[in-house]
Amino acid sequence: MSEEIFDRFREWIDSRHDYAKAWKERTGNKVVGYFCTYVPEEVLYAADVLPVRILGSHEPPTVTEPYIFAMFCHLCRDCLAQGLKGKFDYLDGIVEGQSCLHLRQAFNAWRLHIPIDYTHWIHVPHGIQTPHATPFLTQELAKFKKSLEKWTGKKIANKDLDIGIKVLNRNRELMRKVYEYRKSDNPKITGLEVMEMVLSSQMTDKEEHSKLLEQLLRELPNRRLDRSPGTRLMIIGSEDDDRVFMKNVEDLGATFVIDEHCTGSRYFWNDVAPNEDRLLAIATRYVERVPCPSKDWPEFTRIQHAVNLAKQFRAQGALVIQNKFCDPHGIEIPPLREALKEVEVPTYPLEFDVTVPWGQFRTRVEAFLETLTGLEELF
Amino acid sequence: MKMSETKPQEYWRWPEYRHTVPGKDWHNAKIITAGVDVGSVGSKAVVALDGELYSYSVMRTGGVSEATAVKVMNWALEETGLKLDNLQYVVGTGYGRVNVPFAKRTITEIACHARGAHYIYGPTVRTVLDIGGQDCKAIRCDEKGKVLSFLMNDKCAAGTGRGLEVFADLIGVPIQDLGKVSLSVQEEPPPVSNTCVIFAKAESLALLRQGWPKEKVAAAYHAAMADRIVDLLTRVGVEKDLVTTGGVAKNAGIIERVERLLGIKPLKPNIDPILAGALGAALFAKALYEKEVGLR
Amino acid sequence: MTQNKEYPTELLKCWNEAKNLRKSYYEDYLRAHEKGGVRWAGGAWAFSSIPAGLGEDVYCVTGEPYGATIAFFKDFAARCHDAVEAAGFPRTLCAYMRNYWGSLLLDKFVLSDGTVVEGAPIPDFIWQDHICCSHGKWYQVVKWLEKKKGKEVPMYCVDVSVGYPGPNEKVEDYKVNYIIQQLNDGIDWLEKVTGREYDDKLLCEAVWNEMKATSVWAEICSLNKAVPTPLDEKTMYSLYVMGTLMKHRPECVAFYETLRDEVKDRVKRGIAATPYEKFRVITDTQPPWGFLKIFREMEKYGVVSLGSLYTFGLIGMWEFKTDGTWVPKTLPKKKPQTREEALRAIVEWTLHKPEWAHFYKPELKTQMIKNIVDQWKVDAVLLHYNRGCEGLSVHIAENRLGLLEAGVPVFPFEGNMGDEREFDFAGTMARLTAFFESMGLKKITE
Amino acid sequence: MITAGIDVGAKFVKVVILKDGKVLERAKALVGFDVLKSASDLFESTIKKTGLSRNDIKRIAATGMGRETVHGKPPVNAEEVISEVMADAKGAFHLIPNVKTVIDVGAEEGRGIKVGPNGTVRDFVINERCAAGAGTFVEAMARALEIKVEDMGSLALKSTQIIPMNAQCCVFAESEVVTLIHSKVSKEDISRAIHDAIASRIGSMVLRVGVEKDVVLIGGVALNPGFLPPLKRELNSDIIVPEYPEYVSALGAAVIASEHKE
Repeated sequence: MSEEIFDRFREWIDSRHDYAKAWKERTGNKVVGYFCTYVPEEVLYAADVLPVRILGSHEPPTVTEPYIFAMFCHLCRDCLAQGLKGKFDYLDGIVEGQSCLHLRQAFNAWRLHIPIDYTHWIHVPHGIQTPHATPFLTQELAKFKKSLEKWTGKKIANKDLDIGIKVLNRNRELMRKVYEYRKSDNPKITGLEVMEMVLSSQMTDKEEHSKLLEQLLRELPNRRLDRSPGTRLMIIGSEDDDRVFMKNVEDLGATFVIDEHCTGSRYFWNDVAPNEDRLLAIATRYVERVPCPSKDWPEFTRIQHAVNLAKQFRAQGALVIQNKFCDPHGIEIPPLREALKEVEVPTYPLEFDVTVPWGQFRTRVEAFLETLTGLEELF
Repeated sequence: MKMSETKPQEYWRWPEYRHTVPGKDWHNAKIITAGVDVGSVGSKAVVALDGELYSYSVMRTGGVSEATAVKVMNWALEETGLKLDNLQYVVGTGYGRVNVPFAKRTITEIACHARGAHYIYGPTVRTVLDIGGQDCKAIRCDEKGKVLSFLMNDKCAAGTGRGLEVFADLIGVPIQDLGKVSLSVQEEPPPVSNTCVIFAKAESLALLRQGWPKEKVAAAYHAAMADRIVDLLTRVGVEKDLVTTGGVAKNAGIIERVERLLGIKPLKPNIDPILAGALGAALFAKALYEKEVGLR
Repeated sequence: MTQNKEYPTELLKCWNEAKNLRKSYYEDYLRAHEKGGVRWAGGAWAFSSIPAGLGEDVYCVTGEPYGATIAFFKDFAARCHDAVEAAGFPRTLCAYMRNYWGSLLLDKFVLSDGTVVEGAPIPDFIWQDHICCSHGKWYQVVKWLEKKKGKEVPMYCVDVSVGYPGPNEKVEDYKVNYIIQQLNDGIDWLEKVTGREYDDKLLCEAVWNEMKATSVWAEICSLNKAVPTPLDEKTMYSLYVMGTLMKHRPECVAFYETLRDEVKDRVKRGIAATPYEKFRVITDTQPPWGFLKIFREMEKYGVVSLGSLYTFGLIGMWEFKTDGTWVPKTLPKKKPQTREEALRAIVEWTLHKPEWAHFYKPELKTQMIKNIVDQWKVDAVLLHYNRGCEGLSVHIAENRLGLLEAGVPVFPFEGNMGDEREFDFAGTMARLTAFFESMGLKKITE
Repeated sequence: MITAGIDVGAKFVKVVILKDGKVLERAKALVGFDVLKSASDLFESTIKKTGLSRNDIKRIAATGMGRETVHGKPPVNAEEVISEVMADAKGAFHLIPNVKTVIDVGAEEGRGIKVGPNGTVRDFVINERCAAGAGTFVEAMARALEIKVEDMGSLALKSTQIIPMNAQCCVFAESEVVTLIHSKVSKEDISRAIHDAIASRIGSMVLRVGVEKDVVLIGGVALNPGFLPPLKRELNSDIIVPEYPEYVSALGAAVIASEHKE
């Protein structure tokens, strides 16, 4: 039953730490935490290392005050707080792929103040729209590979990289297939369920996760949700794992049918295309993937992508989430909203902080929905 | 905390009231509906006869909003001989809209304020400014009173009812006189910080300590609040006619300054603008009732 | 209060020259087209010596100094912020960037003396580089805003986010080459968008100028080791800015050489920046530009700020000697002769920019600050937790911890370089006074 | 030797008269619009109680945000002014010689102080603007909850559930509180959420200077029973609240005055 599958996804998220510890027990292999989705998990899988994404708890990150100035986003402070509180004490290493200025502070504070066996920083280039980014990243990946080999003692051969690529691509392909079921008039999955699917894939062994996805794909065709879909919404943001918000919005008579953020479709939308030079193949994927705005210049390619998604999944409106202090995403809000307006997708902006004041947001979201549902056509 | 052990007078406490429009008899009405607006600071109830304002009441929202909803509704019905069951359809709105037990459905204060403003001021309304207990709303609407776009600003209580309450206590002027007092200065002083009610309060206190007269401090405070409100309005885009709703709409000190900054004169209300939300809800109630019984 | 040593002070002789240089800089940009010249816009960290190869009549306005100039004129800055917020941008973004966009949205241009000119000049092209989250995005939005006005402004942005080598290590080749390749493409691009032929000789000149200017500025900063310090930070703000505007121009080199000689002479004659120097501090990151009076307040306690890693290292180029001391970067043996030499030289030079280290390793910045504290005989560090600049505030809390660990007294204060709404002058002074008292200082003058 | 300390705060003015290290008299009054008058009146009524005159008092030190108003101005005629930070450290040290960390939470301001030998200041942190107004916040909330400010603390202790709230900006927190009211969360739980929020804000600030025992909590808020438990949790440390915590700044000023060398 698909219900049980979704329950499993939820369990995996809620007991992410127990899962990772058990995995270590079972396999005797190392677990590495990463902050940004620009970390090439393919290489970690090739080294028999389990990558898990470090995310926050949505509780005020009191303990980070000495290490990160409060003008930086709650995500980076919340992530670090988890480390300082020892929630990730099972990690053997942390790896970060260069993206924004915020997350790197969580990485460096972790490196400096939390005992950890292995740390590695990958200079994922920002100039992804230049032709020179891919060869540069290939070099960086070669360095990463070497340092992993030194650390794990395992020589990473092409066949290992092929396995890493295969595992990641399969998981991505399956999740994209699930997304297809959001296109129908009465989507067979809610936005909350989808969020839990993607989040759990960032916290578990992808092969295990993919098995579950395949089962889900067998179940979905016969699934009917006994809820009226209401308004078809898109959610756009940076990192966004606020499940309570998703549920609350969908309870107001709406369904999220598509998303554009890095705990959603942005994480898995692109595959690694095969190439004799495996590292080049992987580098190409991360340079050409749906970008984080911090790397997306001079052209707004991510905005174009978001517009296409909105059309493909027939969103009637979009909520634009701004994680307070996230400059790269904040800078793009006006161009993004304008672009969506041009294809007749109305938007409403919401600023997220560590705790989301639902009372305030409920009024905004409800009022936004009222403008979309034609309640006022009564007059 | 120790700090309020001596409060000679509660300057912030504004009067509660109710009223029945004279010369109307609900027995002749075809459709009797009501709207209840449970706000963060004030709660209002309106009874409408065939979509016309009949009776209303305004009181503070208490610690338990459900009880307040019942209280404010009953008070509006008082003296009219109406009973709760005479109401054919009730709509709840405002922060506490989900806590109106006898309401058939809820509609946000955004839609309700636009609707109410449309009733109070007529079809020329294009921009509605609602200054409520703890948030400001700037709403753009069309000639039918339909919401086109809106912005809310509630992360900061400055320029809102709650902010004014804090300020009334601070300078020791009854809240309903604040606006007048702030306008009694010869020349406008520079505004205090407009970013935050806490800063504004701290700065106002400092000014009092420097020996500024109350009027001048009040002027500086109101000027800052007007700045904030105008920022919000320009973000949503102001189009004539501009009107104001909500309790603070009665504060001339803010409204006249907003007018000066924008160069647009808000229309003067002929009905208490604090009722806009509840009134809009009552009008939605009528429409929804007609839909329900197949009248439209 | 008694026995407070009073040092002789003097105005800088080259003060007016500095003023005029700044004035003409903005006016040249404004009038570039009247003279048939080319004008471009970009950041203060952009490789400004590259467009110089397009001719002698190429003028630019760099965004950060322009944003700071706006911040200095609070009323105009406030209108800029309102305009940007009205356009739907968050108020938490880089304050320079918001000031700059605001001036475009208001379609007004501010000169160094505060004169507001109607009509913000439209650049012929944008030439930028990217290391902090906002650099590339800043001008991407400029391009977008101009486009809404119907003007297509071509943009080229060089990614320099390849990391920072250790104090004495050289950058790996693949990193240097990544940037050289971008610059090579950039030169072709410049020829295309301007239709001009590119002159490698001019490039070599500009590159050499930039290397000299940035090294001489470091020499000038080194002179502040003297007690009393010949220059205070408030004065330096008006001097280092030349390097942020036109580090590749001969005028800049010439000015810095004159300045260096004058400051040397001040040291020789024991001329001080401020009459009372009881307590030497440095700050860090950009100051709240609308509130430079904070330095005057400090002087009342006999406190002088003799600089910061920011004023020393934003454009000044330094290196660590083997004995660990921090000294002006030595120029290569010979001036570059070809495009290849020039590009490699400027890239290797620039990648050692002190203000780039902390983007990757807070320890390196702490180490540099510690070096200044020791060699410049500094008593305490005032860290400006700058809400207006993610780029320079990144990791700043780590720097505080590092300095405290090294036994350096630190006073952190929150503010914003370009948005006065986020700086609380009274509150900050109250806290700063408490800090001075805890350091055993008392007010000397009113 | 007799000295005095006067603390001219945002909301209250406090006077402490000290004789050879013992407190002869202490008193406080609300600050009116005329600060000098409020301070002068309180000072005179207080020395009257001790039967002393101004000349019997060797030296007076003023502290608090309004300290300059009484500096060299009769009748108080304070000889010196000192910052709250110095006064807090010295006052706490006078009462609890083992103090290493002082936390002072008042109406508008919160402070964390690392105390050195003999009550000197090693490092300190004061809330920046955006974390200001704990007092204002609690007052406004008490009003929204329709309860007395002084009842809030005891109410919070009766709470049964934890609600995380972001109180970096207390105004922001205020609208979260109103939401809680409307979603029928009990007053007890809301009161607790409010105290937890302030405690986490103050706690995170104090962590900047580090927490070393003995930790001493002073200032008006120290009298609020609802604030102590969450603060202990935040800092995970015991916290000592001295008798008359709101007078510690004034006491510190008096002590510093007594230590003055000609």
